[in-house]
Amino acid sequence: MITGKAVKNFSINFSQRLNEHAELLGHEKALQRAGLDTDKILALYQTMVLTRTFDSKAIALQRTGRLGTYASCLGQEAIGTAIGHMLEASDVFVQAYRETAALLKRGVKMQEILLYWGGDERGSDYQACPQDLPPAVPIASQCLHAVGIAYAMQLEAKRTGQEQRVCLVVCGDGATSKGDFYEALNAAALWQLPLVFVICNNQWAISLPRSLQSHSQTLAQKAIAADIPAIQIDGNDVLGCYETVQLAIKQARGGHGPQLIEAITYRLSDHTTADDAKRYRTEEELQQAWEKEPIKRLSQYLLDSQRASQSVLDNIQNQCTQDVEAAVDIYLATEPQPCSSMFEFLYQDCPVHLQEQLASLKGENHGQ
Amino acid sequence: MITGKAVKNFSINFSQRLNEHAELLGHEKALQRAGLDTDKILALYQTMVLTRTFDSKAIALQRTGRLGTYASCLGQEAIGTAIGHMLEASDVFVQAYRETAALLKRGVKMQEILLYWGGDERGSDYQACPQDLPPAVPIASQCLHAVGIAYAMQLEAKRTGQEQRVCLVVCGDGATSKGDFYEALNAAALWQLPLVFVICNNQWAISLPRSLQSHSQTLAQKAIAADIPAIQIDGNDVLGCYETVQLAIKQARGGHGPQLIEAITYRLSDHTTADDAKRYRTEEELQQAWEKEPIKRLSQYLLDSQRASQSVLDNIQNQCTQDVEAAVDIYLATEPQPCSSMFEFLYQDCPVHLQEQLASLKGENHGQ
Amino acid sequence: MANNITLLEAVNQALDYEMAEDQDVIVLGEDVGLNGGVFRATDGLQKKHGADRVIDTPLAESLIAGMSIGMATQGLKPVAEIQFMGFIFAACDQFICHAARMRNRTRGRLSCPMVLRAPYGGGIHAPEHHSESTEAIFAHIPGIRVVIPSSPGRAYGLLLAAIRDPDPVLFLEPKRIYRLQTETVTNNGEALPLDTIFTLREGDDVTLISWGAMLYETQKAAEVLAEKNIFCEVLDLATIKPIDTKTLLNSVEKTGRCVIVQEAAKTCSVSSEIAAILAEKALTSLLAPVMRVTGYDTIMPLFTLEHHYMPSVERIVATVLDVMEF
Amino acid sequence: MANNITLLEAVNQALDYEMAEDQDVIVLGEDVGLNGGVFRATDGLQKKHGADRVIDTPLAESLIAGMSIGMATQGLKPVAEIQFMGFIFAACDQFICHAARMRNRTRGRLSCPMVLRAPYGGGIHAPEHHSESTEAIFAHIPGIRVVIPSSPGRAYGLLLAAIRDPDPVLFLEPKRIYRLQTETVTNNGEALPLDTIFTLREGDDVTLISWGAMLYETQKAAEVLAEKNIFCEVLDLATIKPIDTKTLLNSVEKTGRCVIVQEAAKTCSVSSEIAAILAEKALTSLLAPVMRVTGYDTIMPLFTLEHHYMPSVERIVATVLDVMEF
Ligand SMILES: Cc1ncc(C[n+]2csc(CCOP(=O)(O)OP(=O)(O)O)c2C)c(N)n1
Ligand SMILES: Cc1ncc(C[n+]2csc(CCOP(=O)(O)OP(=O)(O)O)c2C)c(N)n1
Ligand SMILES: [Mg+2]
Ligand SMILES: [Mg+2]
Repeated sequence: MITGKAVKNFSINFSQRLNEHAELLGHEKALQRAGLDTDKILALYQTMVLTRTFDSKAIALQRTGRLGTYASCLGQEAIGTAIGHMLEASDVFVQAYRETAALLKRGVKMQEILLYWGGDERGSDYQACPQDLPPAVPIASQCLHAVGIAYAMQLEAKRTGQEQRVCLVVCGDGATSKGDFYEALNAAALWQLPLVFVICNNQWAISLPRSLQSHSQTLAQKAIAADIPAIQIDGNDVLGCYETVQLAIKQARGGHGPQLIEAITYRLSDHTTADDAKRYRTEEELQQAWEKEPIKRLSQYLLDSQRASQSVLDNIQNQCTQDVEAAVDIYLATEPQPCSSMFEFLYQDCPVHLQEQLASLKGENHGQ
Repeated sequence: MITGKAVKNFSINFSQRLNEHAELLGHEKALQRAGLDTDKILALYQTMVLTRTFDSKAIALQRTGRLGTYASCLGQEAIGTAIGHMLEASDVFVQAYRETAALLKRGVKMQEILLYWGGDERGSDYQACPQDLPPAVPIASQCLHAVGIAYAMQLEAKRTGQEQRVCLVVCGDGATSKGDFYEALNAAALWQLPLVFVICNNQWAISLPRSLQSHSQTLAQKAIAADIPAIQIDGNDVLGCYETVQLAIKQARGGHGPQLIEAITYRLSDHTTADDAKRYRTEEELQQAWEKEPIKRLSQYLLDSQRASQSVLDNIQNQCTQDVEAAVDIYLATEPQPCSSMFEFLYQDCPVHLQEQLASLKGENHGQ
Repeated sequence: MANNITLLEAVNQALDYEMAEDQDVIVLGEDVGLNGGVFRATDGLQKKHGADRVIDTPLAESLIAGMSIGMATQGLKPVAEIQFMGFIFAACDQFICHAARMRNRTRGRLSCPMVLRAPYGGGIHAPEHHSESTEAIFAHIPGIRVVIPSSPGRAYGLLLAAIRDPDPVLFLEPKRIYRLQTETVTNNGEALPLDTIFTLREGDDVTLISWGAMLYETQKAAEVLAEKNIFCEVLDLATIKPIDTKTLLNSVEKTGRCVIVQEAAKTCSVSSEIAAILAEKALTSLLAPVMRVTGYDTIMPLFTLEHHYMPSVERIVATVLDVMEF
Repeated sequence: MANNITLLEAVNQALDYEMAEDQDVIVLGEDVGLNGGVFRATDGLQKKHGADRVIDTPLAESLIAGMSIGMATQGLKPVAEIQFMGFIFAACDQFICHAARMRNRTRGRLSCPMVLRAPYGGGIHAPEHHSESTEAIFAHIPGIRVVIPSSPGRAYGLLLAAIRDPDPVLFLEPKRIYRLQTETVTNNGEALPLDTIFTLREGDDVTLISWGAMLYETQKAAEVLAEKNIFCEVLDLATIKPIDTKTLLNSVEKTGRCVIVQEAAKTCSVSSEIAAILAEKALTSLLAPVMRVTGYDTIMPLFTLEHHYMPSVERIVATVLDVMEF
């Protein structure tokens, strides 16, 4: 194209703390500054292990006909864990549908998550984080809800003078092709909202590889469209994720407007239990991805750095297994909802025509 | 945010050939290289003057009840003129609704444009450029049509080995906030389509100023989201517009993928004849904008550079006035369509239920 | 506090009243701020209630609906404007897939008390996409309410009710009659019910049911017919979803005849639902076929022909005469 | 060339046939390429016809519909897939505001010969938004056709017709019966008409009309009723827009009774239109109210309750018995 004088320059950086070989990059002090002492790191480890234990149990339940279609988060535990650990209870988390790690740390019960994938709306009636949004199935649509939530939070802080709450929203690499994603970025930047966007780039949108989703070299650069500060990180490096999410939330909370993080990870599982990834991706690619997965990486670091012994790690695993089993028992023992529930929650007050239809459902009259 | 190593850098440049003071920047040779000899420059001038003459006549017709709501392009003649002059007949032009200059150069008849704004579908039945799209009222929606057209053109060139046709699509600054705009950018880049996007940034979307449309410093940078080469230009500098559009089309035609141009101009009129811009913008801003308008600028350059005398310019104006009057006469003499036309073009073959409804319209039966 | 106002002014007044009453009410949309909306429905609100609460959004309908949902889950009560109903489609995904479902899918944990306002309908010589009437699409969707006022007083009372309703409401404003007539409306914050047909005229011979701007022609037709000694009962449907079936059935049981008048296209429309209700529940009362006077199943033509598209007084009268002679 | 295939295979075969026949046919959508679609409707097509003609699009429904329109104006015949009907809303603006209007708004200069395919309906234990039936929304829109097959043979013939039709067609595939039954279909490129009801069973007592997967329950109900000496005429509506009013009226004039069975919610639905047509044009033939057995006006519940939502054989039988006893 014709050239001219540069009016604006941009760049996208990549950051990492614990690399693929479980080597710590930079200085230990950085960890301390971020509050990542051994206890904290073990807590992160625990969340990741719990997530994976739950995840494999969920798949087992699906395979044996006791759960519906389920979207595994195998390999993606790190970024969700970092998010879950950094958000305050009063903040709002807006998920897509693969954010099990974050949900667990938010206090969502495992039996709730199972109910949801088991085809029961009560699974979205979160007891512990009543303001968090339920899964958003229409891809990227949740990004706009996050804008509204962050707007409400900003207004509230202005009115009350209380500390700024923040909203954090997650979407996938596929979601970055949807209009809603960009509309959200643009509006969030315009109003400088307390909102953190996290793109969980797991390299696949069902069968579509990242390379066919967008020509852009990074997904982080999509934030440049709206002039939102953005960074690309290793999403399987839970320590780096924790630091970056921490900083982003701090910026958003401090009135510096929205932030965007592209977390590079990998979907080690099929898209869902209804999918067969063998149709479209090579075994070789999958094996390479396993080399970079977050839990092995962190356990190796914990052992190498002598922050924890194998038996500590084993204990964590055992406790997680027990917790998952207990939740599964509760799930399996849950009575189904009465079928009248499909009328009960539609409107606050059930209109007359629905009362009639409900009567018909109960067999009180035919047709409707 | 946390820092790291830069993985990618971007910049947005601004370019201009004839500045606000009608001074030529750079070397005369650049004009020659672009094919901008005196005849060509006068041709550009003629298109701009015709456009403005037509535009003010259209407003007069609206004010006297002989036209419906009309969207003026006052002040925006340069970029449309450049587009109209650069596209080949076999290329496809995809307009928004304010591209009168480009349409006229494409061969769309003035009476067609008047019919359209006069509430008659025949105004979109362009005789001269049968592949060009009609006005797209839903903002930004046309960007996606352009993707499909460019895809078809790319496929055609692959199949036939003939020279690549290109598509050029225009949208406004307001349109850059809509999801469709970004979905189009992303797809066009992915498939490296022969497609040029031109954002006609006239600083306003009805009452919303550019500053409240997006936080981003330029609109051109929105192309970075998709890794599309982008530039910002002075959209009131018809010579610079011509050069830039020429280059962008050349790139697209040559297989180098989509290009984006942000043309900075100003809407000197109300949004449409149904709008009153005095409610939301200052007289001062408007006056400043008048200083930069494209026709005065080019006429001054033509006179200063002695490429043309005042009488040559006056002749152009006189001829344009005559042409506009002739077209208006044709428009005003056009008989309205029969009301059966609303059935005739809905489907290729009129289904039975519509035949019945048509009969009812003709009073052959009541109700329907 | 009582004043003689247009339907448009009634909308403005209801918004103003409720914004003053309830801090959580937020108005948002394109050009709703300084410009006061392209029809001036939000005129003066930004000045009075602040730019934080009367938000000029970027040009993005999915954003407008989607951010309203987020706000609503935080306890705000967004009243969002879609500039013309023809541009509502980009907001459909958010409104239908999320607003309508938030309460149900969380078993009542979250809800979505939002209003989506849009001027709708033809007859003002507007460009393409500025004259649509697609209320039927939304009436089909479970979880939302659809409300259409037909007079200044009902616009005032129904809009207040819509804002206060704990669930999402689509509030469609018949722009053709925005400024057609004035009425004395008391600005007292009194809402009207969201499930009630308004009987505008009583009569024994035939029930005419309509909503929005078409009630203008429908009432005129009733006057013409009265001169011919045919006495129409004229009903204003007002709440398109849910439909007040009881009042409808009572009227048709009395008159034995029903003509439905709507501006929208005929197939799978609100008029279809009304006729179906009658075919199901009033068959034995019916003395004549249920006739529908509607827009044609064609695209609303550009404005030189739009008056041919929309039901006229003549078409209504002729249809009623047919029905009476059946 | 005749083979025993499922509805899903019939869709695949029709696509394959027409792609081989006509270079201008292009298939596009999410995961339609290498993966062959999430249901395998496009299995093998990319390998056979090339990645230029079987396009894996980015995840963007507005793009899918919008670029199809652009392609169509250039003479291509795009057959675009929306992965599930629940995700069609983002494509609505393009499909309704442009595809449906391109011919009309240019007085025939440009046209839009595209097909939008989508699997629809419940009963497969899918997550939220994967079980919707919103055909009524599109049936309301002038300028498009809406087609729903209910057997392998009709899927094959109707899809061929849809692709060849010079105007936009929404082609909805009842995913619950994608693999339920097989039928012998000759892969001979023969299309079926896009304006005709198929009479699946003749009977004198009552007309049962349905479409898509619900014909399965409807036909079962007819069998149950036959044992009780009630003889149902079973009609497959097949083309939701336009409706073959003539066959419908002929049948109801004969039987005097009509029960409509649909999976979608009741209000402002296709069942409403059918009942309205009868209330308008068959009143004097009707011996009983026109009854509708439909999904409730609630949101399709998550799958543990979905079987309570969808009309069952029992509900259909009970309704017919009511109608017979009226
Ligand atoms: C709007 C919309 N279109 C299509 C789908 C079907 N679908 C479900 S998940 C998915 C891929 C999502 O990819 P990505 O955003 O990368 O998230 P991931 O599943 O990889 O976490 C698709 C196409 C959907 N849910 N929503
Ligand atoms: C989807 C949609 N929303 C709203 C409108 C109403 N509207 C018409 S023009 C306009 C502003 C457009 O601004 P811009 O894109 O900058 O184009 P300009 O009119 O300045 O040329 C709006 C909001 C519309 N036509 N389409
Ligand atoms: Mg992904
Ligand atoms: Mg503009």
